[in-house]
Amino acid sequence: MLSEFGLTALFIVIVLGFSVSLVLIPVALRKPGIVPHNPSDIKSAPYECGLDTIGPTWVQFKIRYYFYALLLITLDVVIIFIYPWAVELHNLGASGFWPVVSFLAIVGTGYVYAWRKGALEWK
Amino acid sequence: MAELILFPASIRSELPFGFWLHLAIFAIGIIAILLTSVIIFIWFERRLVGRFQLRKGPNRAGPFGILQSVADVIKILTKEDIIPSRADKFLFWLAPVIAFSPVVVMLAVVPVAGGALLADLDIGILFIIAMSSITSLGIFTGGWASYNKYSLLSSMRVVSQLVSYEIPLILSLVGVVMLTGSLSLDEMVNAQNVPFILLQPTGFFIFFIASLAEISRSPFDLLEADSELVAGYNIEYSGMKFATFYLTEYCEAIVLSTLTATLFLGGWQGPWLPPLVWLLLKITLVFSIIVWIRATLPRLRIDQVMGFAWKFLLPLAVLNILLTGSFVAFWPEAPSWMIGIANLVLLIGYILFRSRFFKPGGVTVGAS
Amino acid sequence: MAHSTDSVFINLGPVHPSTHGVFRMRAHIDGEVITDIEPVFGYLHRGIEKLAEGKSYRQVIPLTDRLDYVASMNNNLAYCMAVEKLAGIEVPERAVYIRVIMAELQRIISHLLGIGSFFNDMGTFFTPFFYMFIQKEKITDLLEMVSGQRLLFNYMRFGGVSHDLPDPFLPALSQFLREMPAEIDKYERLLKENEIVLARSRNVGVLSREMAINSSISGPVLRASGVNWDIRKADPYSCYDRFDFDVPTGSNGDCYDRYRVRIEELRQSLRILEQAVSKLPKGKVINPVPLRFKPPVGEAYSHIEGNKGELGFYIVSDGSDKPYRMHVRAPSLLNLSALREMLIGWKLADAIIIFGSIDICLGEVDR
Amino acid sequence: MEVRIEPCYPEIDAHESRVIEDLKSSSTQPIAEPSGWLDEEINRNILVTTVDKLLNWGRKTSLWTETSFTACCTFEFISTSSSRFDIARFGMEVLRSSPRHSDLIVTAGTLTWKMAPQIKRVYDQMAEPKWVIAMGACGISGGIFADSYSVVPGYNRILPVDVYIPGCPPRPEALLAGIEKLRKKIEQSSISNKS
Repeated sequence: MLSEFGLTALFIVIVLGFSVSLVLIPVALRKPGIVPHNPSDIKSAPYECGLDTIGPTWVQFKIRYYFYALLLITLDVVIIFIYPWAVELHNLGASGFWPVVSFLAIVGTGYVYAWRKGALEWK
Repeated sequence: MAELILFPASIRSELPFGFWLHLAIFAIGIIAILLTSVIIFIWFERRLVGRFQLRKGPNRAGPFGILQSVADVIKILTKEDIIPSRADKFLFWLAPVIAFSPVVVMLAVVPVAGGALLADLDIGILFIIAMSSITSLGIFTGGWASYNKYSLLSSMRVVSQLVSYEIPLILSLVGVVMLTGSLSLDEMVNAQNVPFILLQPTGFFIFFIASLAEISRSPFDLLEADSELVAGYNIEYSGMKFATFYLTEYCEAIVLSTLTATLFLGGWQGPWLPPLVWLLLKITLVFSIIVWIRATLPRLRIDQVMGFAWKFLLPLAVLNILLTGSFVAFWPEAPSWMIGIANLVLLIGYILFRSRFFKPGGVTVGAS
Repeated sequence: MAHSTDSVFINLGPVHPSTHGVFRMRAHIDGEVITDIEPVFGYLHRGIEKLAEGKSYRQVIPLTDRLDYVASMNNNLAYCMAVEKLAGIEVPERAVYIRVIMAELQRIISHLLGIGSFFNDMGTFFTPFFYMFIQKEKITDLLEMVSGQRLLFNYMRFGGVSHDLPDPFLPALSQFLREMPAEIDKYERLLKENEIVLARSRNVGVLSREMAINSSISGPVLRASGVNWDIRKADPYSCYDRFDFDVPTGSNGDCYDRYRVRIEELRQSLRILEQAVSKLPKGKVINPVPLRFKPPVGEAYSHIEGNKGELGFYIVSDGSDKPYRMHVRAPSLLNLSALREMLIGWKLADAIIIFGSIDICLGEVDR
Repeated sequence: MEVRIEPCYPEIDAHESRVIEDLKSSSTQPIAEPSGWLDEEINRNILVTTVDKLLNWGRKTSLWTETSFTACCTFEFISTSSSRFDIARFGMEVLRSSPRHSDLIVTAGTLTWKMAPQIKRVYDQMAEPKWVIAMGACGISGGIFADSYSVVPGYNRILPVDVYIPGCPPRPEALLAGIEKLRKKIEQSSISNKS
């Protein structure tokens, strides 16, 4: 099994190398003049419908977007428990079923609470 | 393709440099087949959308216009590479790499024939899920690093949308895992005497919808909503870096089709034809459905997308786990048709029940 | 949860795929929600009203074509009616009917475009748009038969129309009238009950009845807010009082109602066309006026129910062969007058479709 | 209802009007058509010719258009891309809204001085190689509005135009013919010429 992980790791390295080379191709082709390169101030300014951008872009953005990421982390923990359980369920039988149901019930209570409090609404 | 037939799966143990040979063949094979199929599928999508819109689609470059995507690649490869002066340059360079690599890596654990896959990880599904999350990180990085307000907005949508749909996506596969009793994709295909779409219609329903959102295809294409966000997260990217994002998008669509085919449609299994052909046929079928959806449906709004994931799909996924779990735990010898019918009843009942109370449009969002 | 969020200043337009031209909005957004918005006009200001003062009356007709370039026949009609009113020119009966046929065909084109681009803004990737364009091309062919142009027709003249209908026109029109109802049903099947369309457009961008009236909004947008006001009924011009048709109105005044009103108006236009074709009298099509004719000193205002609302021309004559002043009451511009109130508080995606549902034409807004 | 009469952002307005005035005073002469290289003798070797052929084939086959349409001609452009004329046959149905992705700017419609800085900026921000088609009479010379105080007499005051398509508006067939001309022009360019 370790060799499988080794293969995967090597494959990741190969793919990383491939995608880096993809991005670097234009730099290499710049020298013979195949890829044009005429930078200017306007060209490297941000595009915003043909106008100068006004005001800062990297601002303290609305937290609502990250909120779902926080929820994800909570539920990801659930998944860590669920997957091994799902694999072994047919061996565990009924005795393995109820603990996870109660676990899901606890998480579900939190979910219902969050829903009632309006945490799932986009405001 | 030919290599796979010439070198059977046991090559690693038989030949002296079998390990490296295996790696080389599969690595090159996966990348080559993926890139070729992206080129063909882009052309295929444009032709198919053309048919949906009662027109011809690209037909001038090469026979049936099949070289159209090749021309696009050549052009985009030799296009100027613009780096915005105010961008975070390191992340700007890094983002396409982060986005593109995991998509290809996912294919390492997908079998193309019996036992023929790069690495038969016993945590195959978890590996795929882990890798698919990294792509959204790359897209977020790209959108943020560009120093552009539209792409910033797009990358913020990535944070919420892509992350939200991961939960139903992962939970929908638990049923499949239970029925198989393994996380390895190879064993999952082997376990499918009956395609899992018949045993797990609910799981398929959630998986397909959630992965449409994961790869941000219509009707969940909020990341690149060109009517709102001009071009989305890749607005500042030009040349090959833009092409890498474009490639990522289509690779994701192909990988999604592959996963759907592998997990729910029986993978490479099928009579008469060689396994790889069957797999490609099933991939094409799923991809055509994605294109069909794209050509038909309008786009949802961000709060509707979120509400759909958290209020509709998530409870359904949990119910599916409980239903399938109780079958596996209490009645392991249940005939498979019964599991399938129970699952279908759950899906239809849930949709009918919830559609009376929950409508994406019913969520009032009046002016605040 | 206490948290501070910076609002972002963002330019929507002028080079933006869904501002229907070169419209620009300076928006403050807080996350997705628009907190403040300022429309900026004038990116297509070509000075048509000023140019008209330097041209003879007849030379102004091509200029009016380019106001609302989606519906140039309507502009021709309104302008010619104003000048005819000013100079007291009679129009032959056949020409009146031909004008109505042209105006209604033009209304169908404009509504098809409006609905199509509305769904494009919603993100349907051009499919309904192109379906509607197939029908639009059929009408364009009809109009090309009579005028020789595909977009800017320059067909109407003072005292009539420039040419009589060519022989193949009426059979082709009847053919079109037979096919079109089924096509409209097709659009309805595709879009009417679509859950996503409902979700995106129901209760979105509600324009109340009072607000619509106070903001001087007209046309389908006004009727979608529940006001039964159509100049073809309220102040009949040409020969609209001889036709039997209904004025569709909405109840909510949301984007969905605006789309529904436009679809219904397509059906009503077809009804008018059928009646006009059957009643079309014989005879001459123009009472010729001299090329450089000089209307008497005075002023005249004439309005029609244009495709986007009340389209009016106000002309002041000083007795010379050029208009002393011409003013256009452009429905597109006035329909935008409530834009700020309609957009604030909505999400960016909503703002785009609300803007799309008003269906403006920049050539008319900026003139 | 609150009625606001004074502008919300006077400084921005003032800045933008300065930009417009600057552009107006600096662009009094038409920019020459960038076709000087067509007549030049280029010493090409076999390698350059092969690379040229491949590149030019790719570039001419996949012309992605920037959606920067101003006025009337837009509708003829859309007609051209709709089902009847189907510009997609030439691989041109990809409309990109971002100038970073697009190769071609079709100037469909009248250009006013107020709009000119934006169009010029979009053109400047496009990634090279890039081309311009001036579509319609207004795009060529200002057309019927040439006398107006606010109209730019032709796009070639601010952009180097490659192909001119006459007509007000040009028919879709004329636009397709113009695109065909542009494709011929692209075929003759070479990487050994930097212009």
